[in-house]
Amino acid sequence: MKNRSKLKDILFTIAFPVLTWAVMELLCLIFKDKHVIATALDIKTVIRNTGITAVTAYALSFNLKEGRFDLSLGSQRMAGTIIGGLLAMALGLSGLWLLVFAVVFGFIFGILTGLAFISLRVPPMVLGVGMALIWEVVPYVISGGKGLNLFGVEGMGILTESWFQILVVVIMAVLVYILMNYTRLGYETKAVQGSQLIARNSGINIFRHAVECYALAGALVCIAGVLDVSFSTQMASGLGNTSNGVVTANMFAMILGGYIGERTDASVGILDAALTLTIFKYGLSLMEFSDPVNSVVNMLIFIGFLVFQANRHKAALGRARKARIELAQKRKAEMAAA
Amino acid sequence: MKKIIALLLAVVMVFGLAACGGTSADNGSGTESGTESGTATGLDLSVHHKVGVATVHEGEAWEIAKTYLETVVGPTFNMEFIYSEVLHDANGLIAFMEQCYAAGCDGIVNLVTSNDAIAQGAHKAEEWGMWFTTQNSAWVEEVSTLEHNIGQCGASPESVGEAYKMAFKQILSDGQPHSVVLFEGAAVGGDKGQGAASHFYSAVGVLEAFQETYGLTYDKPIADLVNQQDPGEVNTGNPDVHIYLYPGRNPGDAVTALLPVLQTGNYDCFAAVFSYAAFTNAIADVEQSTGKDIKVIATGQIEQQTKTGFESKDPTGDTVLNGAILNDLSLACAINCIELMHAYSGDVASMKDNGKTVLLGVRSYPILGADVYAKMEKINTAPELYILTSEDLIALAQPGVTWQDLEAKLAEVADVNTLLSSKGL
Amino acid sequence: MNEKKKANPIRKILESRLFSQIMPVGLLVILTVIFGIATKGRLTSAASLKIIVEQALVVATVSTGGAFIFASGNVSLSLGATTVLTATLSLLAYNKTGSIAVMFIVAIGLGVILMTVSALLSTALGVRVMYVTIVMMTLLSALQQAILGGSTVSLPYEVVQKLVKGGVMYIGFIVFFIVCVVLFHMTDIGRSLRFIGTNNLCAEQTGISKAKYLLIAFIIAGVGCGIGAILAIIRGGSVGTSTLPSLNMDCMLALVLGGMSIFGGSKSYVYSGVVGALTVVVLNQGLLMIGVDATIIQAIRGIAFLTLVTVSQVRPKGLPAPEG
Amino acid sequence: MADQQTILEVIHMDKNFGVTVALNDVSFTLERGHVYGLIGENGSGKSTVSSIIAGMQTATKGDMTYKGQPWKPTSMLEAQEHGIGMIVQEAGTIPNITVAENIFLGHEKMFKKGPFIDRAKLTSDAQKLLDELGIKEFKASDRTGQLDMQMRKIIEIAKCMYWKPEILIVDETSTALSLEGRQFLYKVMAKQRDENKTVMFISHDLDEMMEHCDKLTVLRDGVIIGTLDKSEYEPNRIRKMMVGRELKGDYYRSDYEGYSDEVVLTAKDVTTLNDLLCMNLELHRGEILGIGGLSECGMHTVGKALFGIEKVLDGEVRVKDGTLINSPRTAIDHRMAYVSKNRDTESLGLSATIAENIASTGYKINAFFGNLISFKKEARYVDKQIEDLQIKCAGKNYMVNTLSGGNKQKVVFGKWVASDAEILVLDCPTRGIDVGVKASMYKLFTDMKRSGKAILLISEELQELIGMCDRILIMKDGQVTREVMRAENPTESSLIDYMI
Repeated sequence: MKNRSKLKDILFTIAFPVLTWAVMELLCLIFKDKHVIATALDIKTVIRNTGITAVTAYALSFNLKEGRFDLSLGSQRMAGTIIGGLLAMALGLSGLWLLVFAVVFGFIFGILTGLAFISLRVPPMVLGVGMALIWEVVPYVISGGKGLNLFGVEGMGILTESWFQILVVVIMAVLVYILMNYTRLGYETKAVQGSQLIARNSGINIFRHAVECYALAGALVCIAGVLDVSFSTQMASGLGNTSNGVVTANMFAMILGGYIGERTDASVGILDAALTLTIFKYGLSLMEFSDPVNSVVNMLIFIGFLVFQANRHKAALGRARKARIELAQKRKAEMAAA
Repeated sequence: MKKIIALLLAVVMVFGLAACGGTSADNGSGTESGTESGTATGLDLSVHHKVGVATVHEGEAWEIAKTYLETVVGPTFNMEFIYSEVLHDANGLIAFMEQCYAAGCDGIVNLVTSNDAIAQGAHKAEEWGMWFTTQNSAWVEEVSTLEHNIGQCGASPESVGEAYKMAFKQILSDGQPHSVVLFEGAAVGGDKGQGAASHFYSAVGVLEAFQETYGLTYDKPIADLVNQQDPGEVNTGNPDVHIYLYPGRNPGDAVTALLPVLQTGNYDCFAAVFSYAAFTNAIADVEQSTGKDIKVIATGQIEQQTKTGFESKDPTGDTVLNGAILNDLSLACAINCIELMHAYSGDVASMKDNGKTVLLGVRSYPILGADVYAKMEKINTAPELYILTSEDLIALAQPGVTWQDLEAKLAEVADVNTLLSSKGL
Repeated sequence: MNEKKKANPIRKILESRLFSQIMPVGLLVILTVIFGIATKGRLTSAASLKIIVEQALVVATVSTGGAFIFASGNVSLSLGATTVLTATLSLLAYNKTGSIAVMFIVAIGLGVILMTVSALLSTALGVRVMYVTIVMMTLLSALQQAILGGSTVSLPYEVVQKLVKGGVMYIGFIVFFIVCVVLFHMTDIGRSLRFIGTNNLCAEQTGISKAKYLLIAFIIAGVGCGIGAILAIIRGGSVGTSTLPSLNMDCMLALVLGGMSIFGGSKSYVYSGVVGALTVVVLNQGLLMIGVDATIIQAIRGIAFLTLVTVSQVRPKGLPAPEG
Repeated sequence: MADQQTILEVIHMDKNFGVTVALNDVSFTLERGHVYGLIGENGSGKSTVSSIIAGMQTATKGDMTYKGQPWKPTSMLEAQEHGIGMIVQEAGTIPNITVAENIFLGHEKMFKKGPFIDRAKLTSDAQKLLDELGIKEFKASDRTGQLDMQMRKIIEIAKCMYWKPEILIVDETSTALSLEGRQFLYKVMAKQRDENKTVMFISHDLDEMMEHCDKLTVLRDGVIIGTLDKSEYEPNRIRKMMVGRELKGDYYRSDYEGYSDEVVLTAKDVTTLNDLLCMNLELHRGEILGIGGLSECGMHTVGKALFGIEKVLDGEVRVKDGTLINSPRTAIDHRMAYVSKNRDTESLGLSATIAENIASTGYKINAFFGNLISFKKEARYVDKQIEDLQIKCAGKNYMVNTLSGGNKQKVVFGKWVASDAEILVLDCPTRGIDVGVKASMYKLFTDMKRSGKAILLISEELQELIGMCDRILIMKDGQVTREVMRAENPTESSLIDYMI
């Protein structure tokens, strides 16, 4: 019995990307006479975009599920990636080190944001607005406004290798899975997601916990930054509190992932959702939807999903109500008879 | 108590930072107003001027231009520059100009390229009596008669178009059918003063090169093709020649959207009317996947990324960058500042053609090989290696030098070989 | 444990209503005076003050409308995108018809429609306001991009001049602001929204319908976006995909600096947006005038913002969250 | 040896919050094998002293010894690990984790295996504990969210008992428990005593305290007024010690005045999704109608259903003029009022001011020109209530969360009294309120009744029902099963019999 439901859960999880692929494949064949995934390059692209989406969604989820929406996450991504990249380049090190440095710097910016949070104790959104203003300036000043440009830099080749990107995404997914299920942090995270107040009263150090979440989010989001820059070769050092767009764009993956993950596990769900959405977007771009139109379609579906999620308990509720009314009618009849 | 300390700390921090950034606040007398028009007073380099520079650029090339302004133009003309954050539109320009006005600037170098930004900016400048000069390839007539609008310079549309046309004709000259993906940047509306004129004419140049080489029959005039807002394939009338146009300002978005297009294997040329760097990995991936070489021609500056492009090899063994159309930002900035100096000297008339502003064309340099670039890259690396040196600047800023003289000077430095030899390279 | 709190006097001051109302205004005045002195009066010259006010107008207008949403304890992230899309479409409407009246009607109508859609998604379909607004933010700017492509739309300069000369910016703002003050502080709308922000369960049980008042809040915010769009058009003369990219953030910044709690509720004031927007501009302008680099100013803005928020709030014992 | 019997000593303890003195030179000794009661009004310091012992806060001055050693705990965890466990008033459990995880919340270190947590051991240890305590209603691996509030409270007790505390501190726990839950708690306390350990029991409920405590210590304003042995217990004496002034033993109403025949509110065959099934009642003008029952009988849903908060699936609620009540708005428009059992979360805006809370019912009443609100009228509206109800506050513009429980409740009443409500649905209105305020509340109810208002009093305190109501409806399984008239002079035990 239990095994069967597990099998169902697995099928449910696999169904999302597979069905999406099937639908897009069909549409592409009908309208453009193309396959969604035809070459090794397609696979590579899908993997990379899935990775970026999934990592960013993980990073978002750490804080967001505990009620902290960190609006400075995008600036941490920018700062960590650019500074890590510049350092690796200055030291003449390879792409692997770039990743390591970026993660370390992301971690540091995350910790600093977290420390600012627990010491200032202003609402997370307010903190995010303020910190984003500050963090955006850091890479700008350090890079002299030039941002990061990896084009033609020796040793960065590894970053664009498919096997390397797959490895990064897989290792990261496994790490997050272990972290969330088998460690103190995971335990605490679930508890704080349930109720910060109770968790605190039970002796969980929510201050340390918050810093840990911020630090992890910072590190993760920089992995996304590196995956991104490895492909586009450059990351501009933008100012004006506009850096967070790249992060919020992955909200859909996080929420869809949370839904899929109810059957299995949140970390699996997010990866699954990221894959699903990536295939969907890739399919749309194959059908020559321009980027803004692609976004519009995605967001409309996102709204649809949010509406579904907010109302999916309604059917069950309706059934329960109906049953209750029937029970009441029966009882009334009994009483009238008595 | 803690609160008070925190407050004090904050104040100290704010002013401390302010002090760090604000070393130049108290030196120089600072002209309080910019209304010095009137009779020509001659070139007076003892007067300190504050000039606001409204930029749309960021990155290495812009930093090089900034260095030029700081180390050569500023000291030569006794100018102090205030730089904006990266601006995008008229709103940003106006806000920045307001700040400049309040900070005591008497001149604006505007790099925001859209007619309405230029018009709004020029009007504001007129209202406040600040001198206003612009970098844009399209002449904005509606504000050309304003007194304080003293001129425009920019990549001359013909030259940039010509450069692209020439570069492509050379590639297409092998008699084989070629196809191109063209990243048009802000070309849409460039001829009507909405996008960037240089992008528009670059795209036109490419389309003309193809048309003339293969005798293509586009189903619309070239200008209309370039002005289409949606990306897509152009109807070329030749089944072997494909042209895909992608308008958009964000290279990141463009890469995602163009990757599947390139991957069809139909295209063996790629042209970008501005930075191409974001596309390098995508193109390399496609080359690897299809085994076909893709020729890349892009607008560039004299900077590291262009150098690397000419020197690196792509997966098929060709150079990554096959041709660069160089626009020199430093030169354009110098021309803007020279125009300002004329205005400060009361010599506005010689910068205008019958009271109307003039568009001075800064020529683009088409560079079609690593060897040429190797020489060109030395430009802008030392004070005497800028296209316009300190002496040139002073000579051109003398009252009596007219816009025709400036135009002549620009023509003089327009040819790559002449330029290189004049610098001893 | 209900020991009577008799905290230290500073805490008492911070908790008092009057302080939280006056502090932001006082701060604005102090900043103006400090920078006035530091710039030897240049900042406080009439021309400069006019500039400051004009720079603050768009953010002030949009955040004044937004205050209604924030008061109810909801965070809206789509005010900026709504304003920009509205500006774009109303400009296109002008270009089609050549009528300023049409432009105005389209702007306000569209602002209201877009915000109403957001509100209904939340109240009728039960999606959390923050998520709705995040989606709307992305959706609306993608729509704008799809409509405009890489180009910009603009209003002819003579028309802009006419509108500026006619004082449309000031009139638009002042009328809207006065209406908002009345609605917020003198009718059941503001009071109900604040009460919903304090405790929406209690509000519901006191007969205050969350769905109804949230809809009203979004409609008012929509009018704010519409007027803000017109002001943005008049100020810039044109709208493109990169117009006012951080408007929503600026509004949040302004509201909080202006003394409003991001969680809404009792400590919500409709004038917060105006005070905050002015504060940001004065800080910017003042620093720029004393010669600080534009880049550094952004960091200072961030530090000053966080410091002010920290200093002016009662530091919670736990981590800040609606539950405490 | 007497010394071996002494487990904890508190010596000259002071605790100040700013200028407020919460504890003033408090000294006492706890011995093994006893249940100690600590009683006093809100703010008397009883929670303060117990929380200092349990490590939640530190004393300003004074010492403690525990098992002969100086005792200065820095956290609840430290105290717990040393054998002092406390069940807190409002701790709660987290719904999205398992029972086992809740039990070991904050102690996950114990199950560390390298960098990981051994979840299997965590669950089995928790199950062992549940077995020991004889809890069969749920398993350690169950998700907490599936359990009802009762069961969750029992998890908290289990959580505390895992540490086999030498001293068990129970702070106001019983108020949240039903009769069965209480029985479980008393059993745990008794077991503790039988094992020669100690219990410190804090509660408002005097009867409960007298029944289960071996000794009672009375605190008032941070000072120990006295300690009584079981033989010395006498309710009036204890009350007097608590409030420091003579209180009439019976502060309920003593009259037998009837009520009008006019029905103002009817509930006919009301069925809700979970709790009510064909519930009927009629409320009359000038009547105080009581509703009692075991806590899961559905009585708390009655209030919500009548007031239109809980959706009525079948049946109907109507007021005198026949209007169907289906939302709070219609209810209020027909001059109904509702005071929730969960005062702080449902009936008050804690971070809003007193004035804002009271004025929240009067936006329409205080309008003068269309929808414009007259500040003058509004101020009068608020001031009148603060004055009439004698709400003790520093000013009407102070936040409600600066008030004591009793005064908070007065604010809730204030907003409804101000709106001139005719029908008041009150769910446990005197819950967690100290004796003094309680008395004034009862007087208020009586006055309202006399002025012709109708009151529906839902209460878990049988004394209150017996003392105040004209009629008592006993509920079971979502239905009214019994009606008891005031004239019958019911006793507590008879009511309990009806309930079961």
